[in-house]
Amino acid sequence: MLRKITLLAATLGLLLGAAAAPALANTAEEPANVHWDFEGPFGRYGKAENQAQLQRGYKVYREVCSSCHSMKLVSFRNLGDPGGPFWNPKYKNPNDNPVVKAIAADYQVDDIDTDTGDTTKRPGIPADRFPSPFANDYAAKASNGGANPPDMSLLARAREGQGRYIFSILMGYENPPAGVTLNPGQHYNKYMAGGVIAMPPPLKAGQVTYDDGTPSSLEQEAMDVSAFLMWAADPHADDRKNTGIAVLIYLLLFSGLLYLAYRQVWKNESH
Amino acid sequence: MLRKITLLAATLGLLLGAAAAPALANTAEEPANVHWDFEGPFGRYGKAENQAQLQRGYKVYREVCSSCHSMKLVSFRNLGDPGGPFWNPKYKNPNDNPVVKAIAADYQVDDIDTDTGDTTKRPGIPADRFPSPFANDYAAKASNGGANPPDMSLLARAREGQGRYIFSILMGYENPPAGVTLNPGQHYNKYMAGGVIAMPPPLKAGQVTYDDGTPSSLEQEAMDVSAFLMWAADPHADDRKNTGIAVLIYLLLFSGLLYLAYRQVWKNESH
Amino acid sequence: MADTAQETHAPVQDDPSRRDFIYIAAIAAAAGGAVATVWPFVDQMNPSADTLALASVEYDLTKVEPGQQVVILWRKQPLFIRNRTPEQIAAAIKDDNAAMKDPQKDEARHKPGKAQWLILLGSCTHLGCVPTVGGGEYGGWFCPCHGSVYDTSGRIRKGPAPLNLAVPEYSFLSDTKVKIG
Amino acid sequence: MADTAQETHAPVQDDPSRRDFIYIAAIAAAAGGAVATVWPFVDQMNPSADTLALASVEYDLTKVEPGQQVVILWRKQPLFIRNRTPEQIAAAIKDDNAAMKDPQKDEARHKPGKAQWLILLGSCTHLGCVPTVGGGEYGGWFCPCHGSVYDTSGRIRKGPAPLNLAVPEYSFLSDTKVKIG
Amino acid sequence: MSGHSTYEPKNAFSKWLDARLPVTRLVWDSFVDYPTPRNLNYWWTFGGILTLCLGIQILTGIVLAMHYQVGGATAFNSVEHIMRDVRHGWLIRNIHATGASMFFIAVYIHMLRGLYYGSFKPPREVLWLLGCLIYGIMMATAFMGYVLPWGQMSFWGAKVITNLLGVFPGVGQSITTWLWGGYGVDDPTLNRFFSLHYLLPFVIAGVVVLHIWALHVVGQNNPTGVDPKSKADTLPFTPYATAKDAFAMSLFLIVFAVFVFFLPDAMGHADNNIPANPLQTPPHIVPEWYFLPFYAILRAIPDKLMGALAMFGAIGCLFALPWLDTSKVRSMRYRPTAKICFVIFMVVCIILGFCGANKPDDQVIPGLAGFMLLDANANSWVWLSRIGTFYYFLYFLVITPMLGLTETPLPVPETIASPVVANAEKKG
Amino acid sequence: MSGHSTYEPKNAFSKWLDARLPVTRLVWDSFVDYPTPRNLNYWWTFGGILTLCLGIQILTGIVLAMHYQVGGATAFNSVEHIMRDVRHGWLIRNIHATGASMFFIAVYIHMLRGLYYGSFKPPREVLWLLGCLIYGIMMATAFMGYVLPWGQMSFWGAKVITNLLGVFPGVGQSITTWLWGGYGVDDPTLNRFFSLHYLLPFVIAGVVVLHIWALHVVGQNNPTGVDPKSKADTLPFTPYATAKDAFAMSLFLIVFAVFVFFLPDAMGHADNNIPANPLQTPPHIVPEWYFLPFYAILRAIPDKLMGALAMFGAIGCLFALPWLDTSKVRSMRYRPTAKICFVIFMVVCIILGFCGANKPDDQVIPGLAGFMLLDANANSWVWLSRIGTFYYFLYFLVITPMLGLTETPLPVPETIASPVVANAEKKG
Ligand code: HEC
Ligand code: HEC
Ligand code: HEM
Ligand code: HEM
Ligand code: HEM
Ligand code: HEM
Ligand code: FES
Ligand code: FES
Repeated sequence: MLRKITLLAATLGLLLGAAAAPALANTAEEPANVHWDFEGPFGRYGKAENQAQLQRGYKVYREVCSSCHSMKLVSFRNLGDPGGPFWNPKYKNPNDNPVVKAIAADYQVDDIDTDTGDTTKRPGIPADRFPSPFANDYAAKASNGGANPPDMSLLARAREGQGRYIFSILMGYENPPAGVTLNPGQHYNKYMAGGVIAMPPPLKAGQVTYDDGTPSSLEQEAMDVSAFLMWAADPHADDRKNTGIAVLIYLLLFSGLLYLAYRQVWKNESH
Repeated sequence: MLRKITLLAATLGLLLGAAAAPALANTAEEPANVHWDFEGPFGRYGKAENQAQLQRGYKVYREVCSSCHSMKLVSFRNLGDPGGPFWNPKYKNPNDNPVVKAIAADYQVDDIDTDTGDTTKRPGIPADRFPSPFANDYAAKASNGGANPPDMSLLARAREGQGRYIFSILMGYENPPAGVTLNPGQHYNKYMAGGVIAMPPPLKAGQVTYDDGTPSSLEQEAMDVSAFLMWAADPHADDRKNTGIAVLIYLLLFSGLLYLAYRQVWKNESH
Repeated sequence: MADTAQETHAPVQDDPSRRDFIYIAAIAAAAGGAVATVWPFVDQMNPSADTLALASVEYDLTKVEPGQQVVILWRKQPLFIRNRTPEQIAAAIKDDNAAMKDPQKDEARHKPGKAQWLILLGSCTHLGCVPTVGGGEYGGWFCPCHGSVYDTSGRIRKGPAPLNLAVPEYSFLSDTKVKIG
Repeated sequence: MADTAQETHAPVQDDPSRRDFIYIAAIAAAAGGAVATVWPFVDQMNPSADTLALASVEYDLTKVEPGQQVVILWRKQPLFIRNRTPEQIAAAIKDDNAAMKDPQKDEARHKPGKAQWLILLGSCTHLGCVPTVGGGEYGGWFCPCHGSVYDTSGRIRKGPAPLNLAVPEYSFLSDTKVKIG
Repeated sequence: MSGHSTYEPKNAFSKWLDARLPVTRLVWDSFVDYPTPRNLNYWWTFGGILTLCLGIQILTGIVLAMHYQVGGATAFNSVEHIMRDVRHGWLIRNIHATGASMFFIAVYIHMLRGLYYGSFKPPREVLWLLGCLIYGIMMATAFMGYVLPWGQMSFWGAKVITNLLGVFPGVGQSITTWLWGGYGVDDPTLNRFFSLHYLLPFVIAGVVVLHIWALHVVGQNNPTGVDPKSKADTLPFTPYATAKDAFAMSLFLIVFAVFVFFLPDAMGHADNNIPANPLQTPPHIVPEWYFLPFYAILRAIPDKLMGALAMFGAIGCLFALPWLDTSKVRSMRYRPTAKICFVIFMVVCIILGFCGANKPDDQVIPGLAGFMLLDANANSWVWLSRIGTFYYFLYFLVITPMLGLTETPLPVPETIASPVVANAEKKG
Repeated sequence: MSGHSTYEPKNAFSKWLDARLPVTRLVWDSFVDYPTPRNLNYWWTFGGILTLCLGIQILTGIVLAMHYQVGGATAFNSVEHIMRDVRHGWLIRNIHATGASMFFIAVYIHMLRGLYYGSFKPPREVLWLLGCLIYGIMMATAFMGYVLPWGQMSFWGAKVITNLLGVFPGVGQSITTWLWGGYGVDDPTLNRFFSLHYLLPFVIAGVVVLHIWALHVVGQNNPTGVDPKSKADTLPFTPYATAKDAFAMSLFLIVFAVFVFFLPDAMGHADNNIPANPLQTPPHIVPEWYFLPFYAILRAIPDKLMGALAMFGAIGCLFALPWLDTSKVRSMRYRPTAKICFVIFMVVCIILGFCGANKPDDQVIPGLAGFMLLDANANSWVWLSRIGTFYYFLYFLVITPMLGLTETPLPVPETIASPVVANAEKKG
């Protein structure tokens, strides 16, 4: 009996949940319903074509986004981690990965001259984190009409809709509908809560020339950079899913065994 | 019987301790045996002449020591705390104390312009900490022939001998004895472990003109600045001793009562 | 057994009043000591000296242009310093006698003769969100959390908040300088 | 009671081998799972990725003048890079066959043809203090903690330390650049 | 504890130990030989599951604390350090964060079990009260834990909830200042929450010991609500209950693993991936899901003080329950009307949860215009939560006491064994 | 526990509670009615004092953790923040830091009491082993606590002690890397030590519960070492032991207060007021005073591995003691030779403490030239510590087993009451 009651309650709950979900969203349009191959329990960043996408996405980030958005929590070495854009099984230690080393050396990072105590710059090493484009939040605001471009390390997980939201924002610039007046420096974006965004449309078709020859349509660029940011926000996803599958297989088998043992114990007991 | 044994052991221990104490010291001369009125269970920084000494000591610190030594853990407001050099019962809140405010405003502290994000300087407020003379330890070393002038916030408690050690160092400059060769930038000080110190003699008689007319002999200056540094390292000493006396009085009375209660309980029990 | 034990070992000759006095005194002293001991452990959670030192700030009003609002951090909470336009002041005075949850005249919310300067705690009196300036139908503030609406005097006009935006303790040090807290 | 209980409720018809197999399998699986679960909890204490990333450094030797020693942080431990003078090298070679706690030839302690470059972990092999350069009667290092004395090859010559100063893994990337670790 | 011990040390060592520290005897009496009603169903496995949950939280918590750095400037980054750089750090944090939700799922089932089968009724009042106490401390622990990563939801959730203590007229402001250690949620608040978050689970563990002690004094309830009368009614804890509990735990772990490995963000809130910022209010502040029903009750009442009192009162009802229920029959299995009221109660709690998750003024049924009722539209979440709140209190304060006096229960079996045997006969 | 309970609930509420959760009964049986030998002297008050110490440490520790910020860059400053800015912070930190020393003073007295009166002998072996376990965890706790302020002595003490684990050939390096979470003592080390320092006191509290349980199973020893035979030998715990313990605690608190308020730096080391610096070794690294005897044993032996083994062995002797002592008589009161050996042992421990505090090669008697003996001057601390170490092990491994077999004890009284009564007659 209790079983039935619970079922009932659960169903009711689910129905209500479905009804309630839209009410939870804000007034903006729902993010576009796009998908990436690395999503879901069986998708992996490490798959060859997904890695290629991450590499393209990194290029978009490097050439476009990184001039405004920081990515403070990510280190150069992460690019060469398993599942990362430049993972190379030849370099188990990502710090030895020549691509990663070259990327790092291309950046100048802050340092202190130990002889004089003065601040200096030196070329980056894989252990360094991505340097930020602005010295601090105030400088960032001052350079962006008062709006602070959010840090990108976790951006894909810091918005409902995750990567789909980023993709949508990049694709969502439109002329403002009647009745919406924009101040200078403001833009209309139908996916942004309230419709007004301070970021000028960052991407246009052909903005980035891909090394692998993929044609750089706006949509392609948006998909790629969103993919890269999803990885940056969740770099251990592949490891997590692999472990998860192993754990679930184990638990299912183990539960089976325990069920048999349980039956065995209770075999001759009524209950 | 056990009582006697323990007494014996304790006495032995003490004797040994006395024997061992000199062995614990390093090869340098023991700090001079000077004393301050605020020391001991009944001495207080808050006493008028001790406060005057702290004020003189602060002046020495400000005019001499602070050009090399930082005092990072002390805030300007601390100067106006009870027991501090500029405590004034009229200003229960040290942040309102005009002397403290003037001292703070005399320093320039680092800040960030919230409009541009650039680093700027602004006059200090009582809540600020004392700014350091050097940007970092490397700069401090570079300006002091490789030796880092130690931070003074806790210096008096960070050396065996406490204030007496600081006083002794200031008084201990001498011509090096035969056999000791000094490199450039090194000085001979008989209280320093090893005899060699990188700090040039910081004080000489008359270096500081005291506002209260006290003649500024070298010894007077050394006593005053050491007093100030002892206070800086232990600013709650007055409060601590006051509370301690109250607690001890309470505990003695309480123990007496408990002893009576204990006697009462055991009155008719042999043991 | 204890009862019997106590009887067995009960003190034979004893002055009950002296005995009781000692016990009561000891217990009273223990209780007093315990209370005195508890105090520092409770009080340590109160704001520490460095927090208190930032309890008041001085601000130079020349940085706020008419019609603008500046948000500064005061006691780590947002503080609104708003330079009101004559129209905003007029709108606030006009409503002085309207029905309100927490009725207050506009003149009670600024220093005498300084009607253009409104200094308020930027914390919604409902549950503490930061209201956005210029929002809501009164042109005052709108709280994005649960929709409280404040007028140009910072008084609560609609929504769940029970009280007007709080006016902190402050005083003018000069015509262009205020000390808050 | 349990024994009796177990008897009372003992399964009546049962295939003992099947029963035992299930129990053994279940317990074995539980044990296996437990071990696999313990591993991440133990391994989490090993150095994290950011610590490992700093496990190797590159250093430009032109910064060290002859006769000088530079101390750099490597794996957050002091590392000695010493540019030895010919006399110091000679002194070290001279003692190659002296009685030592941890006998080693000088040539085993530097890269071939790079006798002037001695790269050592600046951590006394006794209990880890940082020896001071030039101290002790061999002009090598002297440990201030418990008085170990090392020669100009970093070999232990006196005092409680059991081993020579450790030579880290390193290689010359060029004539003036080494990679340590 | 109940009855005398049946432990008989078998070898010389256990005899030696038993004479000095009878731990083996205690374990034997409590977890081997302990008689359990033979008819316990799977709802009775949640006590063991909860113990597992507590163990998991404590173990992963200790590990997280080995890498977590408290402080406004460091907390967020150190959690990300755990997620990115610490070996298996992502795993351990996911377990801990998901584990808190799983813990509450289990505790709610455990509590509803108690409500349904009347496990709070004499002689189990103390057992129930200790449970309620655990539940209270659990909420405090989880609330403070959620503050630790110092994201936007951590900060603003803490601000909204701690402001509740400011409602008390007069002393409210001093209480919040004291709790915060400043004039708002800030570094000192985070720091003390960390210390307490580390402390409270051990307090919970202590109360759980008392909880289980109390259980072993009065004995377990069972689906019939009838006290065991003879040996035929019970089975020894080991192997019977042990085997069932182990199987149930394993199933529970499967659900747990699905969330940890494949839905790690499901129980969290996206905004908590943004570092705390006292100057920017997130558009929609919601507490963790397990607090939502109470949050809805809080907001259902327009007056702030009354709202807070209603919320605390809703929890207070649980404590008062043993004295509110007047029924002679324990299990609702034999109380058809009570059963219906109970099901409605469960549904109401879920509805209240949704009310807590939505903005009060939003429409419940999208598109339906509704009409103004007093201060809000009738088709708004605030009105729905008012109805829910009404039923919630009605259930505890009116239905439960009245029904016990008026309802005619179905016939209750004489002994536990009788329906069980009947069952077995039906099956076999 | 021993014997059946005599608790009789007096009023309706206590009867009600007793039937549901007999805590009052447990407290009554353990701390009110519990029979204690009537001849316990003040050395028996230290168990209670230790419980007080543990409570003080836990309470002040929780408070410190509310303000302490773990992290190489923050730890030192946050401790200074406690000392300077937190209300009563200086008081609470002084209590905690001094409290650790007081705790060890009390535990050493408690242990020496056990050694002298043979409290480790049957049937109290488990009680003693649990005590040794507590002592071990206490040392770990205090060691990690001392690291937390992250001063020079914190850092270098941690480095020297953790390096001890590196002595094991082959695996040593992996063990230290694992323990450090890096290639040296560093932020990760500090962070995990903090987590463990918070955890271990609760583990101690758990073992103390077992310790007291074991005590109540076998009953207390007493200065005569004779088992209580009749009721005349014992008195109820309350009020007799309670009153004595309370008075002793109060005296202990006086000593405690003198250190907290007037000698706060006496137990510490000046160098710990300098922030940790991995590049600058303090001229003289010494552990906290309570470790000094073991540190001396460590350094007495020239071989590193053997030194470490000797040190751990010195603690191991304590664990083995119940099986090393062969004497039939418990209390040394009746063993004149053993008494002398014991006094020498105490003195040796103190001497070893001084050896640990001094540099091995310094002269013990200043000015006396001495002569070279093997690898060091005979007038050096290292040789003194060798003599001490020799006697330490001699005492446990030779004297204790041999003396029990060879010594003729003085006549032991028949019952506890007999000498007590004799005493009272003498007095009265
Ligand atoms: C010219 C500077 C600039 C560049 C280049 C730029 N952004 Fe932005 N971005 C901003 C600013 C400013 C904001 C803050 C907008 C706001 O708060 O209204 C922002 C916000 C965003 C947001 C968050 C919107 C929200 O929900 O808060 C996303 C997503 C985003 N940027 C993606 C990107 C991507 C992807 C790129 C590169 C392809 C990029 N941006 C390049 C300035 C820039
Ligand atoms: C010219 C810069 C300079 C000035 C001015 C100066 N010091 Fe120093 N001080 C140093 C340096 C450099 C050291 C480090 C010495 C060393 O390590 O050999 C030092 C070290 C010290 C020491 C610590 C010695 C030890 O045990 O390590 C004390 C005490 C001290 N100074 C006191 C003072 C006082 C008091 C004043 C002001 C009256 C003062 N100093 C002014 C440069 C200075
Ligand atoms: C950490 C949280 C908790 C743990 C570990 C725990 C543990 C247990 C265990 C092991 C049992 C026996 C097995 C069972 O009946 O499931 C039990 C029974 C019980 N628990 Fe809890 N419990 C917890 C929280 C609670 C709470 C929050 C309540 C109620 C508010 C509660 C009320 C009860 C009651 C009434 C019983 C008796 C059940 C019966 O015999 O019918 N418990 N608990
Ligand atoms: C009753 C048991 C516990 C519950 C319900 C609980 C709950 C939580 C929750 C909800 C969080 C936030 C997780 C997140 O979103 O990241 C958290 C974080 C944390 N908890 Fe616990 N916790 C428990 C026990 C413990 C214990 C015993 C410790 C320490 C020994 C601990 C240490 C931490 C730490 C360090 C964090 C911050 C890291 C993080 O956010 O992942 N927890 N806890
Ligand atoms: C936190 C530390 C400890 C606490 C709180 C504690 C507590 C107690 C208490 C309350 C007693 C009974 C009263 C007394 O005889 O003083 C006791 C007895 C005893 N303790 Fe401990 N103890 C601690 C540590 C130790 C240690 C480290 C040892 C030995 C290594 C030890 C060995 C004993 C023994 C042998 C007895 C029985 C004494 C007798 O009856 O003669 N204890 N302890
Ligand atoms: C067995 C009980 C304990 C002992 C023997 C002990 C010992 C110590 C010692 C020796 C220190 C260094 C004090 C100093 O020099 O500043 C310390 C510091 C500390 N302890 Fe404990 N402790 C105990 C319990 C605890 C507990 C239960 C906590 C937390 C709940 C705690 C938290 C701390 C903290 C935060 C510090 C760093 C602050 C400071 O250095 O003053 N301790 N402890
Ligand atoms: S917090 Fe502003 S309306 Fe709720
Ligand atoms: S650490 Fe160098 S001699 Fe002991």
